[in-house]
Amino acid sequence: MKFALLINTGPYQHQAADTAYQFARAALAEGHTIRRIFFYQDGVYNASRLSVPPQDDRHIVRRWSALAAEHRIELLLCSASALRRGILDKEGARVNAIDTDNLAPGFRLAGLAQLIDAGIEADRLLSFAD
Amino acid sequence: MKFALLINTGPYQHQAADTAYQFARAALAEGHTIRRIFFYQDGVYNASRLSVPPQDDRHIVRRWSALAAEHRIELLLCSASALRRGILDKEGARVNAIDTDNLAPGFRLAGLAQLIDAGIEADRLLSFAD
Amino acid sequence: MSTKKRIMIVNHRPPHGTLHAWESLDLTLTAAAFEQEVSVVFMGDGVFQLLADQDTSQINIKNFAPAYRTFRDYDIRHVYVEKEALARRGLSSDDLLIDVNLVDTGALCRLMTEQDIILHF
Amino acid sequence: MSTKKRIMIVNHRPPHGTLHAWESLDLTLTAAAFEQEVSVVFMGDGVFQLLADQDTSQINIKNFAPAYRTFRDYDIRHVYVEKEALARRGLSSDDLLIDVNLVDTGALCRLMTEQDIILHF
Amino acid sequence: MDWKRMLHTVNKSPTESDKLETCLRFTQAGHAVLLIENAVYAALAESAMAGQWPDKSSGITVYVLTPDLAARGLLGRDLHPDIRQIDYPGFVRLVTENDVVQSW
Amino acid sequence: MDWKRMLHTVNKSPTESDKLETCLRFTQAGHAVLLIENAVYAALAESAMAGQWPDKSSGITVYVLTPDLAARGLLGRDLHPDIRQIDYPGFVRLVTENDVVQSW
Repeated sequence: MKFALLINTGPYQHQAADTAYQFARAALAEGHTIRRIFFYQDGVYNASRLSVPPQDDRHIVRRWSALAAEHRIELLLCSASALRRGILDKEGARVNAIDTDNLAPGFRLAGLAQLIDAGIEADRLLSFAD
Repeated sequence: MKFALLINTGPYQHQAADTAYQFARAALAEGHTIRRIFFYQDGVYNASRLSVPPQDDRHIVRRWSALAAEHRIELLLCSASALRRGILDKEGARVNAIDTDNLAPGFRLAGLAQLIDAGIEADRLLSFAD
Repeated sequence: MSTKKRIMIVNHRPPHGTLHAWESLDLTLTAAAFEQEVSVVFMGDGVFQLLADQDTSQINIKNFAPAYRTFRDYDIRHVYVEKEALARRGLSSDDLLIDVNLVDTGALCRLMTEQDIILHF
Repeated sequence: MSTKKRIMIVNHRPPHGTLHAWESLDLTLTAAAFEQEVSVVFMGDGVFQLLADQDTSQINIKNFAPAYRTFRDYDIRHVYVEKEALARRGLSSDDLLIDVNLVDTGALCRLMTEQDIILHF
Repeated sequence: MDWKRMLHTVNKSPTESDKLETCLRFTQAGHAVLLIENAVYAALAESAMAGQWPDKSSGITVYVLTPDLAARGLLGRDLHPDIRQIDYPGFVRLVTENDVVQSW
Repeated sequence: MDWKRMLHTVNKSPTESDKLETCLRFTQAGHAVLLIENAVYAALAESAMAGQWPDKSSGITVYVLTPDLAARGLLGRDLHPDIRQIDYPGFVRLVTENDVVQSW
């Protein structure tokens, strides 16, 4: 079965990003497909490559990047949510005359239409939120 | 009277950072002093210089920087909260071998002890949270 | 992509205290522009999103409430408000910014059964 | 700075679902290390923070619950748990990781009156 | 034991959270309660809080932040008569007049 | 009108939010409810939800995510007898067995 996931909360502060990750791992292990994970609202904070959690804790951002690379999953961020909250790709930094970007590998900015598109294309759209 | 403020939620997602700002403006206008504003938990997201809100909306991060410069207020972030959530100063970026920092002007990383210190030094410690 | 799905967006929270109402509205308008069959539900404190006369100037937060009036332009006709939620707050449909369908729990249950995707905010 | 203040930290939320419990604990230990007079209160769902036998290995989240045992090392002796909150959840003080003082609303009200700073998490 | 004047602030609606109800359990004579952000909905005459407010003889004063009322379209509505409206300077004054502030 | 099998997930304790209560109002025969994250506290035999669960004849099945029970120290405790424990693969199965998933 094809799943799409929607994540609406930031890492660490809420468990939702952890639950989504554990769900994704279990779904992939059972032979299901995940095409796209969409990060909306505070969910965009999951994509900052500047995140440095304590060494004995999980690294949520890197975990997403690794999962995406391993299983060819699109990690998309709502660009309006991301810009507002300070998550920028190179293009966003350039356009807004900011000296740096902070998007982690494997993530890409997108429009909300691509969330709708994910919902249409997938057999199930699951959201993980506050 | 001397106030210290504690802000525990991120910008935009929760109104707390707005309420704190309006309170601070009113307190300063009434002749009170604010020495230190401490950002803890998701509050550290208030300090990202990469934030690009819609043009017709307020710019919460720049508003803090301007307030601090105007009234010589210390803007301190809990460094453990900030590192975990991807808010880094130059030193944090260097130590963790990350290619860039994202701390906005006027903000500084600090330890939680400096929140306690703020509470001791101020006549009133007010918190703005979820 | 030509497939059409029935999408329902359910709003539970009051506006301004958090960004949920605004970002839910953005998603609703996007789904409608994408020509999906969109239903919008306001239940519990979510009914406060539609209250008339919101004036955010004193808190310097952008007032997005007028955007609910664009529902008509986007051809969003399935707008449902939980009847009991309004009543319990001393409100009636006259207090709201736009025309809505007042529904009870049973009717909402049936509407949910017709959807392909349901997202809560 | 030599001034001493009486600081109370009040915990309302269960652990793991959010980071509030952990970050409140960090602040509590810092305040104690700073030699302030610290009181810690667990009320409502906050009493779940102290529940024994928490095992977070299956959700791969760091289990910080053992750190409550360091309260003794930090000389944090004012640990209060709302009696009614425990009872309503079918729990007793035997179910908790550490020794606590069970208090009712009236006693907590009086304790609050003695504080200089009260922070809720 | 010294007696302190206390200001309690609450920022969640009575539907979103039980914080307001809990706060009122810990509010004593001489204390003030200030409703801000989403808690201003509690000031509606008809709300989950109706009938649960401390009465006039309690010595507790309840305030609501007017800018937050206005933002939510509640200014012209039927509000609980004993709740006093204040603006940000009034908020600052309440903080100075009380010894301790609790944000629930 | 087509009838859909539905899975409802809830992640807040009954004290934190009224989401679980609201969700149950919209849960019909044949539906499943899954308690995750802080909602697993609702599975305690003594909780704000005691006496509010749908009975066996309702055709509603309530599940709880075991890894979240374990994380919170609830595995050995007195839980509501009709609530079934499942792990992440079980969560995945519930999603596939139902046509629509609502995360409240």
